[in-house]
Amino acid sequence: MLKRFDPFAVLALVGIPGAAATVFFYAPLERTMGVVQKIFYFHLGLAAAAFLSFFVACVAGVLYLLRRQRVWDERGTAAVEVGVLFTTLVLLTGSIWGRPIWNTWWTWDPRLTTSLILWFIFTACLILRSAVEQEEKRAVFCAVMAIVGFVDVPVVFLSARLWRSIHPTVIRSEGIALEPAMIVTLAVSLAAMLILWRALFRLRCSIQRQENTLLDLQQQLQR
Amino acid sequence: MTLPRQILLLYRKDLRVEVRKKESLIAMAFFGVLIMVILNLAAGLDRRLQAEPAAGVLWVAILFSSVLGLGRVFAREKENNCVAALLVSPLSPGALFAAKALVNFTLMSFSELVLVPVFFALFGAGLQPGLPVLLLLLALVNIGFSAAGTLLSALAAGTRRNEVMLPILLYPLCLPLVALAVKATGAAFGGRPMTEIRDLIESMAAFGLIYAAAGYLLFSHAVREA
Amino acid sequence: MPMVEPFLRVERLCKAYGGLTALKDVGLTLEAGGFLCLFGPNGAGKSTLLKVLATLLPPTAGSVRVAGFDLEEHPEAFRAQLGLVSHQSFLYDDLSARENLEFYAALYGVPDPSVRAGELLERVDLTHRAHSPVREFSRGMQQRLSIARALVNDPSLLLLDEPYTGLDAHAAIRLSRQLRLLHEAQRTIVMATHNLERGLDLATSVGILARGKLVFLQRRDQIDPEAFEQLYFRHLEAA
Amino acid sequence: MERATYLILAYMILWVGIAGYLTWLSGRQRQIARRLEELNAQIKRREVRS
Repeated sequence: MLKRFDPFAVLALVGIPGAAATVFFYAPLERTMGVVQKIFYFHLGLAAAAFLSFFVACVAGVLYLLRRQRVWDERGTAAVEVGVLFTTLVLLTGSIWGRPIWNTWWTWDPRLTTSLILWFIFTACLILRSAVEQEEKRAVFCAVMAIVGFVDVPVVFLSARLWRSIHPTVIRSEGIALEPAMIVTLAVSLAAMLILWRALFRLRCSIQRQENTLLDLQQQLQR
Repeated sequence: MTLPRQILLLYRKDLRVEVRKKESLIAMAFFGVLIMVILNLAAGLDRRLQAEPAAGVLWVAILFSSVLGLGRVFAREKENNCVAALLVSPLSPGALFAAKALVNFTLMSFSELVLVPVFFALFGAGLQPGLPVLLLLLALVNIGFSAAGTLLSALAAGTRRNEVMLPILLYPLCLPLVALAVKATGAAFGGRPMTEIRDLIESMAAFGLIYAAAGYLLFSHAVREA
Repeated sequence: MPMVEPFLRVERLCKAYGGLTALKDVGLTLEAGGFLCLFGPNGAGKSTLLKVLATLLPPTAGSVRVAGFDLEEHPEAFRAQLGLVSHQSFLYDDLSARENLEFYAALYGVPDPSVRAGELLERVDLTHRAHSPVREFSRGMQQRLSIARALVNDPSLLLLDEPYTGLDAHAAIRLSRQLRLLHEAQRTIVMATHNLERGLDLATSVGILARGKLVFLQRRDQIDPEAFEQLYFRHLEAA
Repeated sequence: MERATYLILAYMILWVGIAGYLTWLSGRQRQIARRLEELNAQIKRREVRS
């Protein structure tokens, strides 16, 4: 499939099993939550990568609008798509973690709320993408949507906080005391997830670029 | 021509069309009332709603009905491709954004003149009207929703499925605004003083400000492609 | 010939959509008061060229100057010279003819919009329908009003994109007469059309676009109208 | 449910999700390859004709 191997893909192939091994064999068992707490390491990595992804999409959108170079649209698309995938996984793993710990699949914690709303916004961006045919128009529209979507983040987070401060609940996600070995594991899995993100992002970019070139060739042949 | 005069000119033109046709306003008010009646039935005929769920009903009715008007306001410019003539003229795209947002704001405000009284008739039992706070909250939501809605209606108008795309794009962005509005209105209906919801009000104002600025800056890109 | 700056000068103009080139190295000049007619099949780039001239699309490369103003350096001054007519009317269906003209006149900062609207309605012979909404107008009347609309700012360069589309024979003859009057009033005109006969009838210069290239450009008086159809197809096939 | 079940479930969803995405991408890649071949064939046919 790939002629030249992407160094990040190779790193990811080594890094992900490595991180998984660290999570399962190196990290100590958390006392109150037990084995379920091991979800947390990858969950956090995914969340960080997803957030990074949306940030990249926003920056790519701004640069596309300023420079009108196709490469920024390709990057923007890739970032939105991988970001939506990662956010989906964050929401699912988080929900599975929450079930045994908080005894509920869903709670309106600020972080959960922010992830959910971002998921909605950027999925809407993907739908928008599929609804426009002309390349330039599609690129501009998605750039605008990615920018306004990311601009929403501070308000989303703020509102989620205020929402909670009036309805206080017992659940707190920040109350976990981390042992040094846990921090090491966390760092390893975070790095692994970022590498995986980078590899997927590059792969998606290259596919988008190939599709664009292919369309160009087709149009030139038809003339 | 100066920016305010450009805005005023466009605003008057749009209002004149609206006064003549009344299509958006009637559709908005009618649909909004319809939603409230449906929700009233869904809540159970003789159940009295608490302050916060009642506030939710009000905002669902307002936001779901106003998306009908938002879509029309920009689609009208596309009908005979008038937007091309506007772009060729000395008009600044920022003025176009501001004018359209003002039109949307006006339409929402007028439809609320119908929706709010109907709401109190259906759900008002046991609620404090808290009128000054309610008016402030209505104004803030109208600003935020019309600013974001104007920008996104330009995007939606450029797609094949205008009517479907606008709500899909707009509601996710406006979720935080809705959440804040429901919270704040719930507090107002519960008879709590304004000082208690100051944080909420400030965040709602921030939302309006952010989208007014983003719309003003990004609108020119969006209309040129639409 | 003295070296004066021609009224309209297009140099090495390119426009690409993604990887598709819609215009490739288009260069042309037109003296003030000239009437350039552009022919070409669908998708040849006529519309794209007019959109670039109208500042609706940014060019990928090359330059356009009108009356000494560069399109990218002085877009405001450039636009002030322009009037645009297309097969889409650019009119608001729910407003009356007069209201439409007054709105656009005010938009261009014309000192007295209602006087201007009155003059223009007179010129396109629509005074008797000034207060009917545009929705009720026939296609021909809409096109006349649309020309009046393009004249609100008294433009020196008029751009016409397929103005004959959808007009019946009678309305088309009227349009031709109207365009001749505008030409005689020393307005510079660029028109894109499929209609070889009507175009040749009016033009002072003739261009043919094929596959984004300007493959032919000549003064009208050097063309034999009898042989033009043959010439047209020969150029298309060569491209 | 046993706590370990949740753990296994979470990791399964995680890897299935990423694997699914990769499969989908490779599907797109294959489609690109197929269309590229079609184009090549088209160009060859043109060359033969001219």
